[in-house]
Amino acid sequence: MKFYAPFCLPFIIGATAMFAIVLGKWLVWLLRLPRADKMLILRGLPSRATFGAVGEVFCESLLHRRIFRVNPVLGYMHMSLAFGWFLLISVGWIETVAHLGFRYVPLQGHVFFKYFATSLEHKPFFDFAMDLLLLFVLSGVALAWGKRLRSKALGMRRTTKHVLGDRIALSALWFIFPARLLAESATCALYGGGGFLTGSLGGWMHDRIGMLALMNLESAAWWFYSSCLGLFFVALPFSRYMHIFTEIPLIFLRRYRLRSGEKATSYDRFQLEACSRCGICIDPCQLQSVLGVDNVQSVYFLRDRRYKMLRPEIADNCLMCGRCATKCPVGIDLNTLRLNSRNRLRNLPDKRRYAYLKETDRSQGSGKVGYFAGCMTLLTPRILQAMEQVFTAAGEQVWWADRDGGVCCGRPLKLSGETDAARKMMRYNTELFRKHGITTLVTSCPICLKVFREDYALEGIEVLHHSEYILRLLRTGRLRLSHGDTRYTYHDPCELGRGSGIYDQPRAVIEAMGQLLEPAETRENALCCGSSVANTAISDGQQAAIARSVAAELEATGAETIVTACPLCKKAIARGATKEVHDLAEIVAAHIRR
Amino acid sequence: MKRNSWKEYQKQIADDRYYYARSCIRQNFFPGSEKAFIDILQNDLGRDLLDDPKHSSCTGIGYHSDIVPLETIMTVVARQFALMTEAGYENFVASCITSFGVYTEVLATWEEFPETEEKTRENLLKATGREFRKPASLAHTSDVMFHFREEIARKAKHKLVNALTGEPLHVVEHIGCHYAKIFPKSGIGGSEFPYVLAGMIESWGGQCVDYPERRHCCGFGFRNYLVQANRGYSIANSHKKLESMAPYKPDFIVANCPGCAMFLDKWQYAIAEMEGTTYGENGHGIPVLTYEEMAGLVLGYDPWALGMQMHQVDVEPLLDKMGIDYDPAAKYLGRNGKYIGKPASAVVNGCPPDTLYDMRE
Amino acid sequence: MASINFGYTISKPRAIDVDRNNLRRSDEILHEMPELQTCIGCGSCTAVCTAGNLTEFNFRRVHTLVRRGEYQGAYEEMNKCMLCGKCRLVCPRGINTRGVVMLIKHKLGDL
Amino acid sequence: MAKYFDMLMEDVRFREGLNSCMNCGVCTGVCPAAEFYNYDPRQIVSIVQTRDEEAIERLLKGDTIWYCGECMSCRPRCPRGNTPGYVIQALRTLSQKLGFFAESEKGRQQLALKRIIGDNILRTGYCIVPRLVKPDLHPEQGTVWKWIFDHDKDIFPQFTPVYMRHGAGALRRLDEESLGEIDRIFEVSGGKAMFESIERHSDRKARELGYEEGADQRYMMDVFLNNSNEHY
Amino acid sequence: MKKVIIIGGGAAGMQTALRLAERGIEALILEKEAEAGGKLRGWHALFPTFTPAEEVLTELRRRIEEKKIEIRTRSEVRSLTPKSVTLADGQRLDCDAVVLASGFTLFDAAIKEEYGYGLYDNVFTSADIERMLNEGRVARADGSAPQRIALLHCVGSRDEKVCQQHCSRVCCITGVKQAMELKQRFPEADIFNFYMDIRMFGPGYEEMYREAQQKCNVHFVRGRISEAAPTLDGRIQIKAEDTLTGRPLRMSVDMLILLVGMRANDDSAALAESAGLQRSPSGFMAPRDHFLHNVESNVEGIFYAGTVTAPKNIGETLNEAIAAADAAADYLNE
Repeated sequence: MKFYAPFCLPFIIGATAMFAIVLGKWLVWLLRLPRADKMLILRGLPSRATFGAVGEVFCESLLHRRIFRVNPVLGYMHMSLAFGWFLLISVGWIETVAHLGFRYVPLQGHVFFKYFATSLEHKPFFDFAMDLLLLFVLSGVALAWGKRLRSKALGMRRTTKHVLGDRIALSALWFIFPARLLAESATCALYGGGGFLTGSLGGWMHDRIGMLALMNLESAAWWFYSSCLGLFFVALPFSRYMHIFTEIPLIFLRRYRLRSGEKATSYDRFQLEACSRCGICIDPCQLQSVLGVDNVQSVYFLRDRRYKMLRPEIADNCLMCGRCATKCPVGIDLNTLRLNSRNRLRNLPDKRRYAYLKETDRSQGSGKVGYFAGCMTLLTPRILQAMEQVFTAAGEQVWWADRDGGVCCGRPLKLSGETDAARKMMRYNTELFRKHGITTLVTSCPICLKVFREDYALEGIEVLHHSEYILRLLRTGRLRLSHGDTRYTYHDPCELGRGSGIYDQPRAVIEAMGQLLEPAETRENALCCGSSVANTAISDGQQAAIARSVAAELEATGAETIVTACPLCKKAIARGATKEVHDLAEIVAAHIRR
Repeated sequence: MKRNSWKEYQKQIADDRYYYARSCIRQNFFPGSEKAFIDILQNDLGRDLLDDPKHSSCTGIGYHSDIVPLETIMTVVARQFALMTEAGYENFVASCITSFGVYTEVLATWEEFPETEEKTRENLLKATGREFRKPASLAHTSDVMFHFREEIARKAKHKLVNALTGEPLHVVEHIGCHYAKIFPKSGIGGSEFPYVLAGMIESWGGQCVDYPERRHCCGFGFRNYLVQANRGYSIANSHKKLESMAPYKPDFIVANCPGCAMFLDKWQYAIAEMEGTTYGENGHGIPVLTYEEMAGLVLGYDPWALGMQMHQVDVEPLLDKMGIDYDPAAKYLGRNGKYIGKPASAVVNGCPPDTLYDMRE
Repeated sequence: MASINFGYTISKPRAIDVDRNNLRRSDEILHEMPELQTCIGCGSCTAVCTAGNLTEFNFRRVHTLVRRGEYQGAYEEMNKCMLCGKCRLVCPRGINTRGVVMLIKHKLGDL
Repeated sequence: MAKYFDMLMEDVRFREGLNSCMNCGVCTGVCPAAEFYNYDPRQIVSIVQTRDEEAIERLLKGDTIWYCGECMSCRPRCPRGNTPGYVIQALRTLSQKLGFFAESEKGRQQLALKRIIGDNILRTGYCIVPRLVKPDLHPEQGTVWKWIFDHDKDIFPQFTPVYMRHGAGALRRLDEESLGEIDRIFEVSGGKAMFESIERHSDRKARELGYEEGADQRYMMDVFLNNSNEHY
Repeated sequence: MKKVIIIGGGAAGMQTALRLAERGIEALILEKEAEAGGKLRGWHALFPTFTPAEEVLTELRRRIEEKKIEIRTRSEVRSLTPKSVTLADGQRLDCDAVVLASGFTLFDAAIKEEYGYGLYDNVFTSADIERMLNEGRVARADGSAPQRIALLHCVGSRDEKVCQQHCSRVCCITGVKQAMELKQRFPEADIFNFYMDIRMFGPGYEEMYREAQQKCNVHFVRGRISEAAPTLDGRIQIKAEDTLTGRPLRMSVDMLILLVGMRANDDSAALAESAGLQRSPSGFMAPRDHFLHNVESNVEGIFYAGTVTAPKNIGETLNEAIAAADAAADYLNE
């Protein structure tokens, strides 16, 4: 049996090109990985991580479990396309085997089996199964068409605006399966066979179309089908559909503990090209929902970066609140990629910078517990005062790191991309902490907290947010609070919640003093106050607009007092609120029982 | 120029019987000018002027270098007044602008803080046994020259006009800062548009040039010149003025302050040596005159008798322009026509003086 | 020219000479960040400045100089900023001060 | 306690020169020193009117107060009737009384001024005499001055009958009686005390700076000539 | 019918007369110029709304005509008492009360010699600019369009040297207004306002200031100009300190506009003496007190309206005129 016809050419060329390019890309990316990352892969390959990765590939790349969680209809759409196509290929392969046994069949033989198999005996089970799978895929295609036309029906307020390459690949993809249906049906019309879909449509065509026309139609249909496939394959490595293949190695590498960092590496390419531009990240973005800014969201950021057309104003315009990252079906580390893009735009190592940091120790007091107020707390002296009351009530001997002015923790600078310069501040503060011999470091600023935990080398020093510290005081009985009947609502600061995973401790402290009412979006879904230090692009008015929307949501709980656990959030939300806004520490200080 | 506001700043200038106080800088660098002033007043105008051998410096340079305390300079000033009183004069004229500023300031301070006058009288009496009366009028010598400008114009042998074209000469007038900036009412025309030199220039046929840095200080700045380490400041200020006036192509600069005249002359030399820049025509500098020299030329005095050979910037181009007869060969002669050699050549003089004025040729 | 050692040189003027300064970059900066022009010079930014507490860094002064076309040293000065963002919270005109720091550094980085 | 401020208030120039500054900058706008030094007369007035003793002490010990050229261009313009130049004079006088002048490079130059101008006044009755303007220390005086300097006895007598002699006229030698009077005036009115204070504190500082002989000729020439170029 | 003489036919005088007419009191306006209208005549547009001054003036005149209120022009007052006013020609007019609404005099910028007004062609005052705006042609002396303009605040205000220690209040907002008007006409021009303090005391003023900065890119330099001098090419070189940077600043400009302040009228001393009225140190008339009797003088039967007591804007002047008329009416009805 010969598995070749001229119409196969587009497919053969397309598939060859695609595999060559995809494999080539992977190879280059892998080779360019830093040595340490390569070691991680070598160590990970023979471990259980590999099995885990296989399972995850199945769950995510084929079944799209995470999208299901966000939006079932969207999940079904992606699953029907991905998993359906995968099944079509695998069942098709079994069908070939069932017909021909284990012998070499070229790729086009599998793909266009219906065309070449007209002389073979029909196997109704496969006819049925393949038609069922085709229907499954076509249902996904229909949904995709529907999503383009009416996105809201699928629960998405916004869909991605695509580039030209994407549009070509998308159009080709949309036509692949209808073309397959047409081509297989035409063959069925001429040679019989086919299941409930292709068989029935073939029979219908057979009855209505003349033989000659039908033969021409069949030839044209297969050409069209093959061309769609070929076009799609050629476009794939350059379009968003690269994610289909890229997500697979990404899952493996992630299981081998590869991570993006503040400096870009070729691992970032796996993440960049694993983005399917599904656009799920658009809706959670408050820049979009409140300000109507619609060209900076992660999907556009990744796209621009992938095609090397990233402009600083796009890279800068992100609150880095992490709301999109929690929703990303591919689990791309969006904040880190944003950060290392900024690093590439801005980081200029300069030995002379911050030379003035020597001899600037203005700390006061001594004790095993150190308190680092942080810049923003210094601007909100009530928090500082409250912490002092808490420390006094608990009888804690405190070393005040920066009450009379200190050096910034370095996170704002890092977030702006000047990572090397930020290291100087980090080193300075680390040395300061070490010099004063503290074992616990308490801060009331989540921005500082995150950088202390993630970027400082503070082995032997326990870093606590004041909410954790206060809860510990309560649990050990060193601090006793009075319980009242005030109703509070709590705003999760981005850097504390999504950033550092601290959700429960502040809530536990609040509940020790009054009733806690949760806003509509809370914990992982909590809104950002809008004044994030990570964003240097939006204006004051825009920050205020976000603050107003956040305050409105918090006030809608009916609480009398808005509580947060971040000096910046406090200041920001207070601008938009009609109710009182307090830091956790202030509430605690007011409830201390002596 | 449309400036008429000077008429609002008039002061009483005595018409005769002056007690003359010499200037440290003027007698050092422009001894001919002081001589010319006395000659013009006594000979041309027939006025009485006393050149008292007992008077001294007002110590103003020391005062403004801050090494002479206020109380001390007040007492020195009081001594001058005492000498005047003893000589039977009451119209004090100072040859120096710094001195003029000092006398004005001291009188104003005595007015404002009478206890300082008391103290000064006490000090003077203790130190010298002298007593004084305050002068009836205090003027700078340029005020006196301004006062007689029309009389001088009537006697003029030359005008401040280009003898060839008949066009008025373009003159930059530079007023010493302490003439009117400390007490605007003490200067003719006030501090913004002082008229003391402009009035002479206009009366004698010239035309004043108003350029952006007209009011800027010459840069003496006392300690800023007197200490070598600070002279970068001093030269920079003159440099700024010269740069600003050069586009107006002035025919000469005239100053009423001896220091300013000296610095604007000497700094042209230094700038030329340092940077190769000269500001006047044909690579020569801009001649800088004292108002006595200007008056002397107008009255037909010999330039070398006025001491104009003591300038670093050559005045001959100006003399030629004004059509003044002079003996080029006599410029650098010593007493009694004795040959004493010539100054070395300098960039600001355009070409070495040897080639021009060697009498042995 | 004679090589006389005077022992000093002509001092350079320190005044901001708007005629001599090239305002192109300053115009670009103001074009991108027109709100910077609304600065009323209150000095709140400098008063709270973390870097200004430790050094002579004066944000208000530096950006004012940049607006006048005095770019010399502005990049180095701005590099003293820690970008902590306190100034932004206190600015009565709501100027995006951190954005200003980054913009000035971006525009003047190659000087 | 406003120690320094009160001491400044004893100076009539300070009382006359300081009313209330509204920081308009008119003085700095015309100030020749502000043009060429890192100097701002407005800020000086602004600092002294705060009566911040520490800040005033920093001024008294620093270079800034010594930049002013005392041209008084600031005086006629001030809309509040201040005279920054007078304030400077008062600050300088106090700095010399207290010996603080020796703490700054520009302040230390007062020794040179005292020895050159001050001593010359007592010696000759004039601030400057031709023999003082030595061409090697005054290269900017030019070639003509050098010619004059070298031939002074041939040139000056053309314009004065009494060059370096007693009598009336320019560049005369002042009679001994007058010189004695001037000397006594300096004695009585604090001029000598000021000279002595400058000498004493300069000597102290010179030794501090490692001049073993104190404020000798070498030290004087160093303060006269050296410029750290950190003033702009 | 009682009769009140109003001295001054500007905005304050006309508004006072209108209010008195409403209260059934006869009003006679004495105006020393040939035409009523005061300083509103010749002004182009009013801040902060850019309302044409002509519009306000026309409406006031229309109402005056409607109420048939007599305005006697070319009538300079020599002296007054509460019951009579004597004109310069010696004529005595009797009345029951007097409202002094004689306004202010614009500071003569030539007195600030260092700015060279009247000497240098391209130095103008704010009043000149209003006139040019009215004529529809703002230009340099040689007719060319300016490329760089400087406006200087506080000329003849807050200045001991010219004996004007008070703040004239309206010059700041006038400077902002004119900067915007000039920017509109010369979009490519750089405009610099030199100020010491920006005093935006009225409604909408601060907003206008901000708009001038952000939208019109008007530069504001904190520093009073020290002096102006002509350059060879007919421009004006100015010197100031940029006090916010602590450095001297120089630039040459095509036009220097002096925002002249308000000063008390020259005849205020003589009038005050004739009636025994008290004046404030600034030379303006002093009201009986600043809170409860601020439209009354220390002499019973003499009232004040408008800028005769202190610099004010048009809105305040018109309001005060009503208050003065009411105070006078109440006094007469007592």
